[in-house]
Amino acid sequence: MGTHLFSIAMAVALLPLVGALIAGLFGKKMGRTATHRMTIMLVGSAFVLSCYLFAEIVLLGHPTVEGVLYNWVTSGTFQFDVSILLDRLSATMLFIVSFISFMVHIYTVGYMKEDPGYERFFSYVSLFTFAMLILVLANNFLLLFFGWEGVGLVSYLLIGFWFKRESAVEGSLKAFIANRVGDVGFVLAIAAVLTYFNSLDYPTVFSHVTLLVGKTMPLFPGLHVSVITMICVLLFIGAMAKSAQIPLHIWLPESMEGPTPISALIHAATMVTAGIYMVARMSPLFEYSPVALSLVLILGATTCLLMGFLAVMQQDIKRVIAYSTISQLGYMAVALGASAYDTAIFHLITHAFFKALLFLAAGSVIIALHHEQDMRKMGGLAPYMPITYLTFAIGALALAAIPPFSGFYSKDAIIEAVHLSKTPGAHYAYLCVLVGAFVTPLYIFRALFLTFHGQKRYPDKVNESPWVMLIPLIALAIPSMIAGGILITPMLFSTPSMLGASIFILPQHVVSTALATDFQGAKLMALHATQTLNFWLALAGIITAWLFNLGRPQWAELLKKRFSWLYQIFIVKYGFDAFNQVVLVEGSRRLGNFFYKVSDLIMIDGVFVNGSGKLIRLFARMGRRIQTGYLYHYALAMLLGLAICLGWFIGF
Amino acid sequence: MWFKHIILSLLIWLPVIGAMLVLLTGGDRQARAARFIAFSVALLNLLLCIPLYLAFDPSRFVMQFQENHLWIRAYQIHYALGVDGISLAMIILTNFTGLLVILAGCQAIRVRIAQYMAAFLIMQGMMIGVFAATDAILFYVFWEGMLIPMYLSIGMWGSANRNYAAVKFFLYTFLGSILMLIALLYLYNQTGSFDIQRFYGLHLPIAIQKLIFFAFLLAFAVKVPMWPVHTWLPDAHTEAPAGGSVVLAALMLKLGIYGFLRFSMPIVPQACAHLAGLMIILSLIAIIYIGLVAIVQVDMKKLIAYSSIAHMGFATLGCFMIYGIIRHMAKYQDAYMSLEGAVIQMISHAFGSGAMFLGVGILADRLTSHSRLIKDYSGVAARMPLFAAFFMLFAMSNVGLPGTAGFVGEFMVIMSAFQSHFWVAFTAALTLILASAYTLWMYKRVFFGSIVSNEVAAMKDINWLEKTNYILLAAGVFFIGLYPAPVLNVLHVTIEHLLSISMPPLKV
Amino acid sequence: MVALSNFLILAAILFGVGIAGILINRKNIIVLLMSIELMLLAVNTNFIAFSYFLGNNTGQLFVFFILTVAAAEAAIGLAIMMVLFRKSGTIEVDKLDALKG
Amino acid sequence: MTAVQVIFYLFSLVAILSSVFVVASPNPVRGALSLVLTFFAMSGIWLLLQAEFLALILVLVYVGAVMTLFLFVVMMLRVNVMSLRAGLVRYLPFAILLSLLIIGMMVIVVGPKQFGLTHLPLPPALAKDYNNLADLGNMLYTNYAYPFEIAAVLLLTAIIAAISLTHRKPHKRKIQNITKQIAVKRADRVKLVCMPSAKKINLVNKPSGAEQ
Repeated sequence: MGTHLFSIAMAVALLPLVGALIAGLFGKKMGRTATHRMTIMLVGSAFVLSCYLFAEIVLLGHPTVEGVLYNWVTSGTFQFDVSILLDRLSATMLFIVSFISFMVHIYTVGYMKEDPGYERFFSYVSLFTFAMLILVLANNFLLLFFGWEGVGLVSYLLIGFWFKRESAVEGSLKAFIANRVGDVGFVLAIAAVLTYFNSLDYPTVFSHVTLLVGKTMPLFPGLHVSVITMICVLLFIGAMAKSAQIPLHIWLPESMEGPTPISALIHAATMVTAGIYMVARMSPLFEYSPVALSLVLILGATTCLLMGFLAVMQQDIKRVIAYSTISQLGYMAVALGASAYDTAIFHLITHAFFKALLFLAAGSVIIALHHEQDMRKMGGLAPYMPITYLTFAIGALALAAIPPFSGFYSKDAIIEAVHLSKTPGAHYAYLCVLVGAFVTPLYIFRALFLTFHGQKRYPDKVNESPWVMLIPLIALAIPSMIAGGILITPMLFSTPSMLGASIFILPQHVVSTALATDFQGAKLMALHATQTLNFWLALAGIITAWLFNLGRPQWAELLKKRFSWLYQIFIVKYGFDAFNQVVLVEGSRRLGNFFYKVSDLIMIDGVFVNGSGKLIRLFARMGRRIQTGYLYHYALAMLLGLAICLGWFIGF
Repeated sequence: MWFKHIILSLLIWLPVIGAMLVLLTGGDRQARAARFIAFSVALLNLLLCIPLYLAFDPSRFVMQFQENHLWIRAYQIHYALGVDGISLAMIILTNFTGLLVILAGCQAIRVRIAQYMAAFLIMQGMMIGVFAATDAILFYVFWEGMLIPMYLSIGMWGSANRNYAAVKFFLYTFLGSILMLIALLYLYNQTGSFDIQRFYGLHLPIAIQKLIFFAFLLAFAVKVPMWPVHTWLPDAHTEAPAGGSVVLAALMLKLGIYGFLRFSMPIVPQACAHLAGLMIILSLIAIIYIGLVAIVQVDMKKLIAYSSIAHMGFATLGCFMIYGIIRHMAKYQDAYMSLEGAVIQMISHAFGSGAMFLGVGILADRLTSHSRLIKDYSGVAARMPLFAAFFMLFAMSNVGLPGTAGFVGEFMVIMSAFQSHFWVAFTAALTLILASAYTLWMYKRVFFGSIVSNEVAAMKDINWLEKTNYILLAAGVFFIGLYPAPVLNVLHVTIEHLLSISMPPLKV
Repeated sequence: MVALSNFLILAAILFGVGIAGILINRKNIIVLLMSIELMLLAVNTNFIAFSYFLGNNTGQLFVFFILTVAAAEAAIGLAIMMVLFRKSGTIEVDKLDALKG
Repeated sequence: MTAVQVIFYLFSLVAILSSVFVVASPNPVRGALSLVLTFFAMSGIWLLLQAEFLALILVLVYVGAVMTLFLFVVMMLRVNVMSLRAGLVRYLPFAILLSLLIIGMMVIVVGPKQFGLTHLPLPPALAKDYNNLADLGNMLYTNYAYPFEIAAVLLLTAIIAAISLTHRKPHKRKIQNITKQIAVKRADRVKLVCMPSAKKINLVNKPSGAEQ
């Protein structure tokens, strides 16, 4: 039975790869229709198979499946295998990833209809699905890293999909390099794990964590740090880059240069949540490092708040959603920091649905307006695109955490978890997420009002998108509405919970039991929402958004003038971009130029290499004076030599 | 098996004889014949590697396929050949690269074709000789013999500034190897033999060991090249024809590492242990400093050349880190991965950078100015999608993406580096950022963006010959990246033995 | 009776004259060749003197060979000089500085 | 003073004086002639040393052949005698000083202290039937046959070299070059020139021209 599930899991991962290879190699020959049919069919079957796995593992409680595909490297005492782990967490993730990917595949047929790189696009998306599934399925850090880098690569390729656009390739490069910064941390974390555990397999590592508690390693002379904290912090640096936490978030807004289906799949639903998934997966490690947990909590809370503000300021509809994504990832990180890993995964799931929905809906608008993304040029689109409007509104409500939409449950659970958490920094984080609860509806409803309400500012005729794009919207809108209510009980409050043993929480960190005392079921929770602060904050946010954008726009202008210094800070995005550009990019370029021009060309080449040559030439130039070419001079030299030799012999 | 005592000689001399045959075809009128002979010889040599690999016994560390004939009686110099795991891998790599270079040369070279083919065939033979020689003088002869065809190939088929580059290349490498010869003579005086194996058993005083170490260091560091004796490489690469660059990057640089493994570490272990810190610092400088320098290059070939130096920094790091690891971990099984990582890095680097150099050749061929400057290209991907896809793969291998060849060695070395010291690992890991910055920034400027000129707009995608080359290389990149175990299996026992003889006795 | 040293001193003087000839002669390369002949003569004298005083004829034999070589040298030297004269129109030592660095 | 001593000093004096004249003479012809005198004197000295064969060879070969060659060359080249003098005096003191130094040092080495009669007495008189020529011949064709052959080859080489160096190609001779004749093409011999046709001249006064 186990091997049977193992092969199905392998099939789930490999089917998209097959699709990607065929589409990439033979796409042009097969033609568009055959290509999208083939890839959609393969991803669809991967989705069906992952449904089966989800049912077997999560619903029917089949024990965890582990399997080795082959041995990658054996070196000395270390063994690296390509092996997979199918437990509740990975089965859930498989399900989500393949579902969203399936939807995006279908949506793409409509969205990319006119693009010359159609087949290439399908190849990339399938390749991405493969990499993401491998990331989720990995049973060791190595394969995790493989998937991790794989999704990074495809993300890079897809952001730069329209490679003739300078901003797109610029953004893709930025995304890749920012992710590599995180990878430095990640690789070092893997190295640390290997050094101290002598293995990279999850089961081995997790079962030996307790042995390392209290063990320290030297970092600077005189400064020793706890090994586990070191590992966790390094891991989280990796997660920070992938999940766009401050200060490595800079790439995500830029990634909006890619086609919208990609923004939905990669930069909202799946890849960017890989960091969250990874930390949740590493919960047995993080649990033993309060320092790391605090770091996660504080960084997550900061990200959540600061990026939320930025989302309010954006004019590009995709950038609004992008900043919103960063902010929501901040929420998830906060949950992780509060040791509420299952809550984080819960928010990850609901967020995957509604954020993918928002992106796809936005994409539908963008296509209808012929690639216009500026909200100032939209407005009043609701009557022309009813289904898009409706689905976007559902997504917005879910994001704004209005009961009973899915976002409400997950976000409420996070806020409560932080409230109850005793991790240092929890108070700060609680404050941040509360303000975030106000800011979130503010920006997303601002986007909704600007796009669909008010006056139509787009000059041309606008048509609803084709059905091939609307069906995924509807298919995502349904879970966006109901997933929260359905999942909250099994995810958080049942024993064993949906994620079961995949998540490890130290007893003293557990917050869900405290939560559970207040919890009386999903329906009641939605009804009692009026008693919570965050519900009123969300409502306030929506009203503010209405006031500033439809009701009393002049008030917004007034505020802008009153707080122009604050507005400037938001406009320059807290200066992260400028810092990167000036200090890191320019700095390294300057340093490189200095090394090249001064050290390499002048010092080494000029002084040592050519210098020694010149020195020899100088000697030679002096030496050639002796060579007069006159016979008698040579004869004289010989005779002088003879005289000296003779004199020397006689002398002695 | 019957061929066991002749196969190495065959591998060495077949290309040389082939080169003579190619030269017989004379001028460019018989270019087809020259190409055909050169290609068949290279192919035959590669095919000869199959029985070599199959008959190789990976469970023994002693030299296999030994041949031994007295060459110069007065000094006990032998014509002695033999291979262990490392040299086997390198010989196969040499033959593989040799074939690629001949194939690439079939198209790119249009004048003095026979001479070009002959130069590269001779170079191939000499290089196999270096890897197979077990006699120090024989090694030295091959080592120097290889310089001549390389020097000629840069000087004759190179681009504008080729004379400077060729002379610089020659003087640099020659200066280094002279000191090596002196060290070899000293060792001969000590043992009365030039047999490398006999050198291993010497227990020299530490002061002498250090002297010998530095003599070897200069020879090998120039070849690797390590900072600060690296400046010949960018020049040589830039001026060399595409095939020359490929051989330089894929093989010649590896000779330095091979020298460290074959000579420095086993012969003067205590000195190596003493000076490992220096070597690690030099390697780290190579990784960071050279990485930064690579970012600002405007010439594609120079950029890739600098990236080669940075990658070789990983190999030297892997070699000399073992002492630090053993000091920290106190058992030397932990150091395996470091050395194996270094060797894998040597091999894998050949595919990525070789392919990228070929790529620059392909691009330059399509421009009448034969420019290698990045600014002369832009938007190539729109015109040459297949080429762009291949180049992306090799760029990613250069960046060290998992699943490609470039990852394996880097990963193993960084993993080991952590066992040596956190900051060593940290500095080495910075290459993840630097490598992606310089490689992908170049890729971006060359392939993406709008088309810069009419000439670029008229570019044709790669033809079947270039495609064949690239498919072979891509297969290599994926093979090593996804399933490096077959390569490592050959290395295990050899490296175990190497570790055991190059370790100063553990202080308990 | 004449001692060996007398012969040797005579030869030394001849040799010295030859040296002086090479040094002071700036104009005519023929005189240079003749000075060389003088020096050879001195050397030959030494050989013969020793051969006589030591009672060994091998020295004479050497002189025989030296004479042969000297004759050949004179012939080729003169031939080269002829060619030189044809090419450059002069045999002045002062003007022959093609080897100047 | 014995007769031998008289002869020795006489010949020495002649040899030294004439050799000084060789190097000092501004006229190379005279220089060559005085070199001949030196050779004669030295051959006398050699006779004193009982090297009859070599003394004769010196006169025959050197004076007869080599010096003749020298004279030929000197006369063939039109050398400006007067200009040869210039600069002689300038270097003279230094040259004399240096040669005197070397002579002095050589004299110290080979002087009477080392090679005087007390150190190396005269050899016993030779037998009546001693034949220098036969003795040399005996050695030359037995023990030294090999160097002798080499010397012969050397001479041959010198002959060939001297000839080939000085030999001029007969470039002013007119001879028939058959290959060139055969290989000749039409274009080499016939040259077609395109000329404008002549204008018609008025020939009224010369009717006879029209007939031609």
